[in-house]
Amino acid sequence: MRLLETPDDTDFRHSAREWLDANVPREKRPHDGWEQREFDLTWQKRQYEAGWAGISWPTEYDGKGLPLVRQAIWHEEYARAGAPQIGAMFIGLSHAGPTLIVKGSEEHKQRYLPAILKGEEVWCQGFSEPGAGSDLASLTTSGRIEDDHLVVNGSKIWTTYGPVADLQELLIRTSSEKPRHKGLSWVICDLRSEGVSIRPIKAMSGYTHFCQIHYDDVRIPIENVVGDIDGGWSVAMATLGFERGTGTIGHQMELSRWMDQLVRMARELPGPCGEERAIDNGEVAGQLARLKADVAALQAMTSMAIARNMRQEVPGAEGNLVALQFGELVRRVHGFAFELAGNEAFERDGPWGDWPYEYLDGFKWGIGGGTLEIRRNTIGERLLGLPKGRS
Amino acid sequence: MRLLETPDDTDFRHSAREWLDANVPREKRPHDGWEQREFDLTWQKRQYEAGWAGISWPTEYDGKGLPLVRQAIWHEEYARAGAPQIGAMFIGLSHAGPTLIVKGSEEHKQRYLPAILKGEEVWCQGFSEPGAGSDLASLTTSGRIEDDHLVVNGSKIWTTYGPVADLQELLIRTSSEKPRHKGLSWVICDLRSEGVSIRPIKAMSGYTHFCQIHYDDVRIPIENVVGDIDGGWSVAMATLGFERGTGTIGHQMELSRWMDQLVRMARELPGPCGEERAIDNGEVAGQLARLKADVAALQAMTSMAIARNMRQEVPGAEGNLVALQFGELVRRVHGFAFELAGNEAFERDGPWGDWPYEYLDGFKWGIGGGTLEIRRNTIGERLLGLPKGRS
Amino acid sequence: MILDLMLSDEQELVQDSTGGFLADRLPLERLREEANWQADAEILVWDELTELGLFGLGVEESRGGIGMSLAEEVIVAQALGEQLVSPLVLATMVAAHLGDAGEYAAGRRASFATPVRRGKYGERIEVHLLDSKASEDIVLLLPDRAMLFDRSALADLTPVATMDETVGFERATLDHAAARLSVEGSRLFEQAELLISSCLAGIAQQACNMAVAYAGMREQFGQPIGAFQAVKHSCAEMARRAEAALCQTRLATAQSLADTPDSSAIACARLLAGDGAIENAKANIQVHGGMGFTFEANAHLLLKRAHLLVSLNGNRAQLLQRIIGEEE
Amino acid sequence: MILDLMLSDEQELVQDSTGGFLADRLPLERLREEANWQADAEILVWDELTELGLFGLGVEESRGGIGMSLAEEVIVAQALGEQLVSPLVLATMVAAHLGDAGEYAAGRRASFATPVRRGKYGERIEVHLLDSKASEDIVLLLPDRAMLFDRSALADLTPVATMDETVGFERATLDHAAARLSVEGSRLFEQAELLISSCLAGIAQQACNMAVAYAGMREQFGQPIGAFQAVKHSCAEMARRAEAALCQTRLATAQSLADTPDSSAIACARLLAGDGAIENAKANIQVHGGMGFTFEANAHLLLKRAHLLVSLNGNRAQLLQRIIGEEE
Repeated sequence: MRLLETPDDTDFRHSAREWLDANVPREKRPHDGWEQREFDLTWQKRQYEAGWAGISWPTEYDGKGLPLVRQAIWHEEYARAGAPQIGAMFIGLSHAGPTLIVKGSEEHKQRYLPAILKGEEVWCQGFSEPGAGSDLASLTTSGRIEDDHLVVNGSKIWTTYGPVADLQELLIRTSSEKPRHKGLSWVICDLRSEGVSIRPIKAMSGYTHFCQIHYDDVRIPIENVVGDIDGGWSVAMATLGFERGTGTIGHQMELSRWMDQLVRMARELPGPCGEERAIDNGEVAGQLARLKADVAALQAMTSMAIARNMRQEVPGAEGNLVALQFGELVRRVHGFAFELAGNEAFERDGPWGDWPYEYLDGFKWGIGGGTLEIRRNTIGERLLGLPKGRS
Repeated sequence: MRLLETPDDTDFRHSAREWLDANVPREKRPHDGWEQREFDLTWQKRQYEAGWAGISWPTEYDGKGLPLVRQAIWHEEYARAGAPQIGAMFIGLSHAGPTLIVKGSEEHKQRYLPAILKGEEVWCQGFSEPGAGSDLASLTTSGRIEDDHLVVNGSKIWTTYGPVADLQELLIRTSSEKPRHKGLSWVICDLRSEGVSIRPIKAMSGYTHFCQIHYDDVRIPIENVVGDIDGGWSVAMATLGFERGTGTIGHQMELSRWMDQLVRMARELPGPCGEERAIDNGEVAGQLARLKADVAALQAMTSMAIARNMRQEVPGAEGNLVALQFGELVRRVHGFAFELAGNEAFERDGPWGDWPYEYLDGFKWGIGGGTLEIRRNTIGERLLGLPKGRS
Repeated sequence: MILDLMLSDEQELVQDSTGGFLADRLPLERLREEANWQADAEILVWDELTELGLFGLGVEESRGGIGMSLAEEVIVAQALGEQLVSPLVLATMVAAHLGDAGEYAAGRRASFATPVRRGKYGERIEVHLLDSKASEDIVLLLPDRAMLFDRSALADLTPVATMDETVGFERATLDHAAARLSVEGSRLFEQAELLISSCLAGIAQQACNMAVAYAGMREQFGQPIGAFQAVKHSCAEMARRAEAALCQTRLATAQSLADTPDSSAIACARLLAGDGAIENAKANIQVHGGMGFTFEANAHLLLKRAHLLVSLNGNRAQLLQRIIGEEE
Repeated sequence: MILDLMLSDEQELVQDSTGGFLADRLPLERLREEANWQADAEILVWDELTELGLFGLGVEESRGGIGMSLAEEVIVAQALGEQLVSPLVLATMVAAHLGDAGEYAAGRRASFATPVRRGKYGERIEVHLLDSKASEDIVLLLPDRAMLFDRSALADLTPVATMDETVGFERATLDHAAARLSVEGSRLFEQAELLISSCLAGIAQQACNMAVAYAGMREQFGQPIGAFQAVKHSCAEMARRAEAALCQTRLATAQSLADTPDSSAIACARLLAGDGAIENAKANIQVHGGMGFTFEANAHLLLKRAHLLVSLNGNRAQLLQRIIGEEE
């Protein structure tokens, strides 16, 4: 329990702030499709060229090799500056990249990490399946070894940014004899391979970020396997650990910006019962305060996760606590706009801008990366040591 | 969806109101023990003598044989008049009595029903066991048939008013070969029998309403079995149906009185942030409104349960919806006193009177008659038809 | 006052006939097709809706209505909610109480206007219009006044895109002085509150039904997900919220029928039904997992419409004040 | 500002030594015996508590203290919460900042006075005293002023019975003018807020631990109840609430240490810790089933103490206002 930031760190913070203020794109980020990919990649490239990409990644792979504190400072300043969400870069920067750093071979790191930082390639995830949902151990997409290739057949679903991705972290069954979670492998799939077909799925927000992908005898070189063949479960757990821990720090910072905006609007808008300012209505003020406390807790819990990560290589199950706190809060914050502004907040591109979009899009946090129910199971069993049920 | 009350019913209402206003005991009801039993029995006797007991019970057994509407009117007026909770009479009037009416033999009804209405005997329940809790099908207290008696051995727990009861509705295992819930019998146990020993248990409120009862070769005449031997499950389900449905109507009416008192106090007390009246604080007003809406819903749901009961002899699983609504609400209502008055509401026998006692005592509604978890299971499986889990 | 909240035989007939018709001709699934949005599907079967007697159902026969009561309209409103029928139908039902019931029974249509912003209203109000493109009249309900406008009285008409894309939205300005009819008092406002509550109770019920059906069918970890307590208990809470919304709406309706309308009880119904609809719609999305998050499933439709109806004609803070009877 | 919310090696030492001592000498279970209520158990080991350096821990050495910081006091406060140690200990820790630390380190005791009623306070305040029978001094903390009184300054002293029977309660009247010491400003009030938050975070954690232990052991329907999702998920939410309370308290503490105290962040900690303690205490009772409802189990102790500490020195509505920075 102490201040971590040294005077040197604070200098770093000031440089970051200065650069961000001058360089954050002011144009609106497109809602989906190739335009959005281009926007995200261009912005990543600009960060890379100015030396702000991969702050805590190893220097051998074009990272900056700085301590996690600097990475965290960057995130804070990034959010403060109102920089756009990392979007299509998310899996590469927060998921696949960190996984390759701890579990990948030298060749994997050389080949893939710099391309992520430079904004050259978009990654997507490939864990969930139509039949399996949150039940990773029951995956059926199969990889049959033929010579020096895996031949993959099956289907993955809910692949965010899948329609615009180049590469995929694919979890497949390479052995059907071994127990459920012991026959899986984590493999890098080039989505431009023959036999890959992609069906975009429209989300409830009306935009298309994810898709279903079919694999029909897709040939993947055996050297694309990360970790051991049939050893994919532990690699996947590491991946999910990054997602649960600090992987979503950017989204959390963003939520806190939305929260601040909500309080600001409550000071500017007239109140629901004729008050001059909405915040003068006690009911509104009380709800805002409750939300603000929960957003504060989310940030504090993330700080704790960062502190834990500095002491361990692969994050543990504690990250699920952060995810659980985040999962429902994001909807509550965005949903409050309707209480504050009523029908006006309904309008897309109206005075409330992206609020209705963000509200609807926020439902993904209750579902993605394992539903909240699965997270509660994981906390109960892995963190608290409660017994598994017979079912 | 219509008004049920006829002009005749309204006349009945006025007579009830008049009698109650003149006769409701004004002295404070004792918190526990034999004093409390005496208080409850005396008050029941007074109602009986004036012709207000067993309003919808058959006339053959000293009831009034009136339609359920009249019973409901009586409950409304009873609550309106601030009459004391029926307390020690609860199991007799709302549980055992109704069960005997639909499942008991002619002899049972003759022997037991009038004594309940006259306030001569106190009943208690005997379903839960130390090892079984909410899992009725796993009861182990056994009844072995010897000649024309059952010889009972085992233990029951959480028996409300057990320390002061005369009779008990006892659910025991009379066959160990049959499947779990097919070997049970529902039997009337005289607690003055040899071999019965009672250990009172103090509740978190600091008072003693319930107990653990041990049975050591207790001999119960075979004619005390209600329904068939080994057919106790369906009798018990009927009993619980009464408890879930309109059985707790008195408690619900009482809750609504507490709610009204809360609103009244919010109009009288100064506000938490210096307002002249607490209700002028928007946060307080908002919370009160939410609570009031939920209390209103509880009453409406009870009205619906009464309407359903008029169309069926034994209540169905819908009563669990009422119980679920009631279970947490009662704590929220009583707990709100602390937000309104802070430490002052802490004082026992202070200006807030019985509020702290009621708050603590209210926790029983989350546990008694099957925990809220069990109720949710029952709603899911019996009302919505969802499958049972493998566990 | 002792009320029977179950339906009478006649009321059940209304429920079965309207419910059956809507499930058959305007089922929720129609909204998967964009061609059926913005009341287009409703307009195609408008003649049949008038034949069902929906418009003027609770209006006295002497005033050109069918001569039933608010109770039957509340029953119809629930069925409208269950199938997410356009607010155009509900608005026309309300208009039949305000204007000439005979005309609406003959096919005239009315749409809701609802204030865009919260707070106190002046003589000129900026409003949203819901599915108004094929209606002749506009109904505006304020807590103390109900008004009927010709469509031509609308100024500054502009279409807007909103969160619920299945309902057509426009912005416009309305001037009190331009009203064709204006009735003081809260009676019509409160009756409409009960109808909207009933619609929302219908959405709450539909969300519960949809979740239960999916949970009984979808398998995960080797059994239907409805067998898991997390899902089962979520469904049980959905059933409780739907029941609370239904019962309180019926109770407040029965009180109104007995000529003892209770403004606080009506506000309670509106709050419980609104919260029930939104919470159940969210829980339904959650039960559906990834599928619930797509535009391809029906779950999102319930959520969006629930928000729309909750925002109609007022706001939560006002509701809370009405419940405890502390209006400013 | 980047803060490390984990403990340093030194801080871990404080946690282990205090936590170990309390678990050994003042374990929660002691409250099963009435003889240990109302600080009687604490008074018996008071010498050892002073030897542990609790009183003056965060006070500069030049002022007679140990010279550690608020961080270490916050760590101690959590351990006090976990074992439901009498508020007498916390009050004496606070008094050491206000009065002469050396005296408290030598065995002098202080108790909290907390306003009986809500709202604005005048010069004469009716207060409750907590476990004050063996203390020489009384600490009264108001948002803008911290005061220390001699016990003899108390007027109208009357014992009262309260919901938490393990803590001795008295009513009394205090007059500002009778204060031995009076310090303007919010610093001490806010430090005490953090200590109380930490106590409450400790209760939230203890409730979670107790529920998990019981759920892993108690069997129903043929398996430990912790295997059922309803119980498991309840425990998971308890863990989340305990973590939220802990992290926010530590964060607000670290900000204060860095000389950038944030009044809103402190109020957030107090709200989260209070809600976390009460909600977890309720959930723990629920997990314990019938046993949780008895006086014989420990579950009820956590609930009662949580309510007591939540009510100490303020109220929820004020807290909410401080969070959004809209104080009246």
